[in-house]
Amino acid sequence: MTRLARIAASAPVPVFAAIGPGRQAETERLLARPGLRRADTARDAAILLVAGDLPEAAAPALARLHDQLPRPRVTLRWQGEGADETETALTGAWRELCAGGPDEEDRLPDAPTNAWRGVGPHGQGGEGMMGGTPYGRPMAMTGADIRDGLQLDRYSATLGPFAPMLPPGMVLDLTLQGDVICEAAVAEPPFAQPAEADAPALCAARLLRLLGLEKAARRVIGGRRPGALWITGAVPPGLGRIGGADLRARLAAWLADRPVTVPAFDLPALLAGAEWCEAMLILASLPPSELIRAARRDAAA
Amino acid sequence: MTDPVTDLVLLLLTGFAVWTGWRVFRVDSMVRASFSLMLSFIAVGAIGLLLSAPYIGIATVFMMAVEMMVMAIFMVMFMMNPAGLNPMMMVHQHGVSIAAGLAAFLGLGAAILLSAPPSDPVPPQAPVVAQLGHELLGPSMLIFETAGVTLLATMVGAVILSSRQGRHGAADEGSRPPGLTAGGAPAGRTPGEEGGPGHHHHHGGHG
Amino acid sequence: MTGLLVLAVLATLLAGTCFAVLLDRAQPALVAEFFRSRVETEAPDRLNRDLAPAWYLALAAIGLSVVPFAPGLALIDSPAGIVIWGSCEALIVVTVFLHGWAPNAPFPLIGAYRYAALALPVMLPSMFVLIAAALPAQSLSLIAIVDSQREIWNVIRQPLGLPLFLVVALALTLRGPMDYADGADIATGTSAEESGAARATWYLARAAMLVSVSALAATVFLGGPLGPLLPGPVWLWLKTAALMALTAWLGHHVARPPPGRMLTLLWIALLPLSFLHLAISGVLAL
Amino acid sequence: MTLTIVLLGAAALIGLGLYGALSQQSFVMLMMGLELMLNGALLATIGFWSRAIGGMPEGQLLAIIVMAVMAVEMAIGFALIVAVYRKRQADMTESLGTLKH
Repeated sequence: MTRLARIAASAPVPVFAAIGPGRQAETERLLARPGLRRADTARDAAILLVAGDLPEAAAPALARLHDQLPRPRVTLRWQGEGADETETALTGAWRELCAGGPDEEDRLPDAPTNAWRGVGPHGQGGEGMMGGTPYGRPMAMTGADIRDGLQLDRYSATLGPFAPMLPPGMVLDLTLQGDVICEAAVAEPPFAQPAEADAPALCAARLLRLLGLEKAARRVIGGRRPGALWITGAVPPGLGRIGGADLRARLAAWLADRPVTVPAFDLPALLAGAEWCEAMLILASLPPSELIRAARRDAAA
Repeated sequence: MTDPVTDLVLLLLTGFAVWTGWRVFRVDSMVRASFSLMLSFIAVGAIGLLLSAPYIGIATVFMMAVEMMVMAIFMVMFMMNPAGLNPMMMVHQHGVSIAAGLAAFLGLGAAILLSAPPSDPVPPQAPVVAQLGHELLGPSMLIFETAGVTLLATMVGAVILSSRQGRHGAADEGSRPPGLTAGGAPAGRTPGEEGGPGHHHHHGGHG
Repeated sequence: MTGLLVLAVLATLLAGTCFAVLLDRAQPALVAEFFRSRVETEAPDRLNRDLAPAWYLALAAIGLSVVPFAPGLALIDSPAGIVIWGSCEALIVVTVFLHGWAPNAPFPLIGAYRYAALALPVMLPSMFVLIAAALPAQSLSLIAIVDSQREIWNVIRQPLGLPLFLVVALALTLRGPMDYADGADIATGTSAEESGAARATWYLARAAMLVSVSALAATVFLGGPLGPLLPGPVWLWLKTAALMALTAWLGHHVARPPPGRMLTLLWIALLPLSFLHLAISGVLAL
Repeated sequence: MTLTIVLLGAAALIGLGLYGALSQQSFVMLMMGLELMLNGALLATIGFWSRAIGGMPEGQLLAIIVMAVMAVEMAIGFALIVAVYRKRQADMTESLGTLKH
């Protein structure tokens, strides 16, 4: 083990978590430990932590996610063990990786998932340079703009179930103009989570991460003050208002360690028209239990 | 003032400016087009530096970096093929344009080569930036202020033109002037006669 | 002399970058990055993807080379030094946009767009603040600006200047409240598809940019190399290090509002504020 | 010699810009052509100022004015593009048969 490799091994372990049903709270608490680092993108992670038993439907997504981790990479499954053993396992795996330990091959062939199916003068699909679904991806087409009527291209994409900024298991069908969400539909509701996922500290930490306060999030999960400036002030007043309380109020309540309950709400309506960052804040500002209930209603409908 | 090294560097920079200017109309990616235009401007700015016009040269780089950034954003907004993933050639009256461009170049070139411009270089160590400042706020203040007012008018005009709120209603619904008589037909042409919103996406075929 | 200055600029950039990495406590993670491979995206703009970090670094170096290391002694001794820095700022926006554009993926592009939309309004206060600092010196040259602070530093003479410029510094180094290019809500935005050495280089370039922004702020507001006893360069390094620490602290401890809110703040609050600042400084400089 | 190089470069830029402005169908590309012509004008101005008129400050003033013209052209040009696109969803010169509604 070279000196550089030893330095690298001393770095906080970069983990990307694929969180399964019922494991959100534990995983979030685990990854808030000082020795570990929760990567915001799979590209930034070395270890894929699969927490709990994922449903069969999520297997292809998990394989894709696995291949998104840069090599060398390793997958760890976290079933029933305690957090401490898991942390030791993660650290050990990271040490091995840095020492040039075992690497994992791609699980999927590095090829488009869909056929090219191109028409038009250059085979990109559709009419002229517009439209078509090359490689099964719909080309951006202009559509009505919900803000000021400038009909620019709309980008449709399906996000989830392991997107780092979404609740675990949630799959959204999104239509974007720039970073504004024109339409949002729930394709898959989030995985069921125990009531512990609604713990104020965890909910506050999710929002703090989105506000760019990684360290504050760790502190809050550790039961300390966030120790950051302008937290509630950064949130636009009136954003994500459900019933009486808006996002700011919910965040303030969580920071004061008070649980939050929200009346029934219509998730797509809440997201439509929101700018991306605001939409993600709104999602994170809903207690998982309530969010899952609402998402299930939408997915069923 | 005509030391060969300066001339060589000048030659290279000028060539670079022209080449990047040519690339603008040759690359498929619109973003690359905008930024190769920016490179052309930067080369001109460097020439300015070389020709002892520091402020003008650097200001060119500054302004053009910002302008081309905006240009690139509009490119991605409006072009159907911003990434240049497909080859793209969207031109009309191509022959005429080439002829006109060549004619302009040859005409100007001939004028340059046939005429003998006076040779009166900037004296070295001349405080050109200070001179410019005194000129702007001295004899030419009126011109300078006029430019400033023009820019202000431009800002106002740009906002008015690009905002949705037209004079007689939302622009994209075709703002209609009121009737000449009370409750009469709107003045002016009725929308949709020609070039109305039937023209969705001419992009087809411009490949 | 020029060779010495080139050496000084490069050494400062190198040492400062290491200091910035220490400030972020990122050194082991950075080393680890270099052990990791790069993942290709589909149909990327390879040229720009590979060049973006290099341009960022180059701009940091150019920006630093207009800073005088001792009174009357700068590598690029231009009568329009501040405008050179301004062009660097403008080109940084282009570089970050290209970094997000190149991978041909949605999140990086959103990050690039956001950054362009946020950074252009940040450019205006930056220019006003720097011009305000140039007024008492009656020159755009940073050397003259340093000399103009012999009696009293600009940070006291123009109290609004440094706070406003710190916002600019956060935006130019993609940190904390102004990190709209690489935010967590878009999976680290323009870097979302980067891994391994490419990701590490991008981070290093940001660290280097922190050095030259802080050095410029130290020159324009804290008198740069001016100071008793110690030689000029040492004073410059001390002030730069202090400002780096301050910027890094702000980056780690101030929340980042959604882009819409920040845009409103920039246009409604910061821009008029910098106008006011410029007007007051102009009157005082008369 | 120096001046000749610069002026020939300027002429080439103006020719290129004219070609672009006449040939491009997309508004944005068309504006790039215009910018390129102005670029040539700027280059020629700098060249003349530096080598032919002994650095009279008016020369630099003219360069500044050229830049202001560029800014105005960009701003108004893009505003017009947005206005047209609003009404016609058109970013092609061909789509404009009329300037009325």
